[in-house]
Amino acid sequence: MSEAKQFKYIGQRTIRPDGFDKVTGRANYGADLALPGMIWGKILRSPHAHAVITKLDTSKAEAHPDVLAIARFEDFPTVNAAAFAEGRQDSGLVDLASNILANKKVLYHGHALVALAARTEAAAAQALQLIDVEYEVLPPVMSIDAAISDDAAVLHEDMFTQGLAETPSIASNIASRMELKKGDVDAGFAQADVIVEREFSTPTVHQGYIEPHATTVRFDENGTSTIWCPTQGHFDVRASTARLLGMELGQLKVTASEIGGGFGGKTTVYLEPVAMILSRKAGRPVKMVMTREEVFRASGPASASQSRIKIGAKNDGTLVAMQASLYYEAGAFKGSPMGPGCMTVFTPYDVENMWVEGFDVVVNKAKVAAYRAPGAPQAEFAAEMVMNELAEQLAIDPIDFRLQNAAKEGTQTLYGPKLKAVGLVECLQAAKTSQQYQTALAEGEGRGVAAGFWFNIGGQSSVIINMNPDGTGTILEGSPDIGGSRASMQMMAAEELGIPLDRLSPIVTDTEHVAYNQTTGGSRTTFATGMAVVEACQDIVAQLKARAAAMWNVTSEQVEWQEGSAINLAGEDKMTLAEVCAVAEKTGGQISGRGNINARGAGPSFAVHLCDVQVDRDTGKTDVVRYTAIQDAGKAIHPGYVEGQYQGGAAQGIGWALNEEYVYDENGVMENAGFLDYRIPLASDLPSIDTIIVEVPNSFHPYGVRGVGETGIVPPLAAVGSAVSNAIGLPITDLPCSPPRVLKLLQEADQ
Amino acid sequence: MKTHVTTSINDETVEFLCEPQQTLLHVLRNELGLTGTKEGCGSGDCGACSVTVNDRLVCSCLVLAVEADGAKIGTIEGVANSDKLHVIQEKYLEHAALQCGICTPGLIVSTKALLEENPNPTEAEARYFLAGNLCRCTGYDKIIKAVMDSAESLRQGA
Amino acid sequence: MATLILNGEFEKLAGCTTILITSVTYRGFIQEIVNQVPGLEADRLMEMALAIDGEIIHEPLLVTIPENSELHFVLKISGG
Amino acid sequence: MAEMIYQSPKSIEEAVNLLAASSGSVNILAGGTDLIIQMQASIDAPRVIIDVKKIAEMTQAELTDDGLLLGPSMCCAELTAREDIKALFPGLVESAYLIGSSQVQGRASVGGNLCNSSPAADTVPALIALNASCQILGPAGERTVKAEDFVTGVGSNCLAEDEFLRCIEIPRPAPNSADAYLRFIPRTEMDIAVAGAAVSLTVKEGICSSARVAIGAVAPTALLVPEAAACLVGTDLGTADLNAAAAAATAAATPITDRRGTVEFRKHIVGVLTKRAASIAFQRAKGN
Repeated sequence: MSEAKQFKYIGQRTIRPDGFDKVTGRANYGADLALPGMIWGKILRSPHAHAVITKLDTSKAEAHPDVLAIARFEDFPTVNAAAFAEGRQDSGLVDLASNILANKKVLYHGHALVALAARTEAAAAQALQLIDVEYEVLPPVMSIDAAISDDAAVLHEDMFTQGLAETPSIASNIASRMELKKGDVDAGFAQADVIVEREFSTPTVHQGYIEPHATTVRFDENGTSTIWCPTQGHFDVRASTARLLGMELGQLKVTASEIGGGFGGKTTVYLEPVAMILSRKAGRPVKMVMTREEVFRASGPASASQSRIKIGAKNDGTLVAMQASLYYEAGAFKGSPMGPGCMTVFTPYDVENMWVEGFDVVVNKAKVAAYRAPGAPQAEFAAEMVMNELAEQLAIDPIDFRLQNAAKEGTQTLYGPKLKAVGLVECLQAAKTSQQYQTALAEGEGRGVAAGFWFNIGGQSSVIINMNPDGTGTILEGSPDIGGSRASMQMMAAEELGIPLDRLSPIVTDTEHVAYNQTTGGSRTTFATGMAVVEACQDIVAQLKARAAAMWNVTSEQVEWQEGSAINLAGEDKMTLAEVCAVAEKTGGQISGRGNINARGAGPSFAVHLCDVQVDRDTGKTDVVRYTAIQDAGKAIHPGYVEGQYQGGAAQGIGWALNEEYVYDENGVMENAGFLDYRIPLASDLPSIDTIIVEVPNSFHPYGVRGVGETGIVPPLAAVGSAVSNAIGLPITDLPCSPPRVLKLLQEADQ
Repeated sequence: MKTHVTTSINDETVEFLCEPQQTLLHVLRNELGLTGTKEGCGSGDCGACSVTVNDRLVCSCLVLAVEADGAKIGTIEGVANSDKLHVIQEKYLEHAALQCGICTPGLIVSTKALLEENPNPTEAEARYFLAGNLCRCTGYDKIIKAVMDSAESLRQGA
Repeated sequence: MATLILNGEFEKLAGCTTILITSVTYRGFIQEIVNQVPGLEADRLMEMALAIDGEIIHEPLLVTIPENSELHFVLKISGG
Repeated sequence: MAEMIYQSPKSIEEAVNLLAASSGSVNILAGGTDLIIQMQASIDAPRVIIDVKKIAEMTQAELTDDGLLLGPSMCCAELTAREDIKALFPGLVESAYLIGSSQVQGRASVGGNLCNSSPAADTVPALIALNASCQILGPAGERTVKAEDFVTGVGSNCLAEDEFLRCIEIPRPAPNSADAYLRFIPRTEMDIAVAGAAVSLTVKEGICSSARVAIGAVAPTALLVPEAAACLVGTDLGTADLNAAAAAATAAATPITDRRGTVEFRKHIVGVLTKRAASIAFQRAKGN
């Protein structure tokens, strides 16, 4: 297993294979492709948060000399209103279609209504003004409280709460309810010496990837239609587009461009199917690029949440009961990450009695999309804030308190299985001995500690490795690389084959050159696609041995593969990989390896973050002065990019905790749809974020890898929130801890 | 009416026609095919479109293309000397200072401008100078390490 | 013999927290549950991932269920 | 889209004539950091753009015995690099340094900041505190307007359609004088001021002998607040004096609630900033 073995490349800080193109500006991203004869598509969006479309007349726009095509909801052949009415369509597909081109009703400000394509970008923008729309404006439902109140306007007349003992007969804005329990919480709380119960809220936030959504498509009547776009999953872009347009998968090729950040936000479609309709009608390639404002208003932000947490402990620090009610905003269509929220909220703790309920609530905001460990940050923020308050009341060090109750191998999780070997205890111990935790706080500073959990997933990955006669090889993978995963694929393959890194080129290929790959998400790529790469390499090694055996006229069993060479156990002979490839022609043709898997055994990962802040009591402004992110990687293939995931998750979490939030006016219009007023952290806002990589191997992976991409965004909300609370000596319950909110707390406390 | 513009881009004379309201970013990307300069916001808030105009760092989304007439433009495509990377580019790679890479061209152009103006910046000076270059992937730590390391190498005449 | 542990909604529908399973195939396993607990529908069960002794399997159709193993239905996770 | 014409005069005279000749929608282009965003946003862009950056005087700054003659279109990056100007007017240079990013400072100018006439403009309170005046040129000739009278409302100023800002004059401060500007933003950079305060004062034998206080982003225009200055003059800026000045600034503020801050928050913050800016200016004037 990885502990024992000495590696040549695994664990080294190699130069990423795609690096040269990225530092020279040669790498091509979503908006960088232009096709001959290309025209420009633009979208008309709703000026209302909630309204019925009473008139939609595009005739004037169609008459514009430069306009070549118009697209609206009715243009989705497989999802037309009639089928919708007869309920023949699965609601997921209808919701997807209705989100990218509104069907009868607009459900959020910025909701796409109709698209058109014109000869120039300017003409397209101009022609949008010619579209005549009339609305019957309805009251916007902008919060969970408003959505679940009895007199709330209902977004979907056909939505009846799922997950109740019996499904209600009256439509509501609550899409579903979920409940998980183990033991008996009431009995648990009865044993408690101390109980803390509080309500929390978190705002709507955005992933904030720097590259706006963009696509260039070409519909081909007789051949293969093509889509170029930045996505975390081009196979799923193909599937969605094909279903919405009634195409066969084989008629559609999707190429994943380089992707300028995703974080979960580029796991669905907004532009691609619409552009395909326009291209089909116009008979020309169509390019569409969202403005930054469109990205904020009409892509998929992360759920706002409200929660109530109750935790009980004995005086000796033993937790006896944990209870949570979690409400998540789904946006305009059902499907918030309420489920994972319920499943993760208390997972860091080994406690007998737990009870959790969750609600998926629709509101007049953009339909949410995944955002790094979707659902977990909101829930674990609330739980960890209460944990720290309990530690304070019990006068126990917050790390010791967590160590005393930490989940470990064999812990029965609330969501089902018992945990295998996990690294929470190791992370807590590393936190305790970290330089930051040993550093005394200065006057006016506060410190916060928080733990975090995320599952990580496996799933389908397909890899082909083609060897060349000179012993070089090409790794064809289908997992879009959002953080440097090509480097880890190259390293794992070089390790398996025993040849130098630069002999292998990893390529994220289009949907035609490898079989289906699940979307890059759930921290699955280095784990699952890495396993597929290892399998493909083992396939190649078997062939290499057979070819060498053929040359030596011995059986494969008499050949061993050592450090990139075939060794003849029957004699002294040795052939390098290059030498075997050179004679492939003589020994049965060229050599390719294949690894098509559905990976199981993803390793859950835990993280612990430490945050020190300084709060200006006159203005309520918080500065993060020290920060340490500690997380179990299982095995870090490329430590530099593993640290990068920890630091990036921490930075996004700090933004979520301090300044990021969607600000809406009374009509449900987002007022800060730009990077000027949606304030993501700047270089000058952050200290250097220290990292500690803990390695408790995942026994299901050949190198012990766990996913590392998502867990790092889970602890920061409570680490920062608790640090601010500690600095001002007041409880924090609502994010973000923006200056006006913190100042208000201080002023109220003074009175 | 289109205007004829003669300018210098990465020390090569370039001529183009543009509408007076077109931005330099638009012309670089859509007319001249220099797509290394990225667009993240179109309002000067993200720095992905950073270029130099007469050796001064600017956002090309906030410059009219017609203003380039007679000026000297520097873009990411001009930072490396053909296939020989600039020290700053090498340091970004060594320090794993990029993940998705969309902000990287702008950051490298800005880092170059910083170090030409201030060869020995403190970490705080570097962080403030680069505050206009948003990166959502890295948390900036490795970027700043790459910048400080680049400064060091350049001072030693690397 | 393996043990299926039910939670949340399934527990409510079944009215019990554990079901003993004798079959070794996934298909047989599902059939066995439906036979024992009419409240649980095969389609609903087969939408879920299956955890066998802590290993979460999203597509369990072809698994063999080990003797004395502990089984849980788990919501399929996608992630960001 | 309306046909647009771009002009780049090489001399003041040429600019005056072009401006007089082009009736209707015309804009002076300085740094363009506000104008170009507005142009991209609006379907009906201005018909004539007059770029004044190619006129030498417009982008130069000269220190004379009387003070500073600042070319309105000199970019902030160039201004903040001028140690001689920084030594005399540290607060003004601070305010220019706070405008946007390094990239924006490579384009944005003090004159552009004035003429864009945003209530939150950072350099305007600094100019007012320094008793600056604006030389305005038009077909009718030249006139001079005090900085505090230049901006007349949100996005509006005293320039006639055929006039433009030709020069900003800042009188040389008396000995033992200094200024300071502070603004509040949620992050460390890049944001628009939620509130701002500039203080310019002179010290004689450890006592503040004269002062000007100006506040920004808390009213339709930046305000000169004599009441706040009065609290400082004749004092050594003790806690009580500073609190009085803060209270006067808070009282003078008539802000709005928007996505950047509430009325209550802005009124409180402008007081805090006034206090802090006054202390900094005082220390500077005393030479420590």
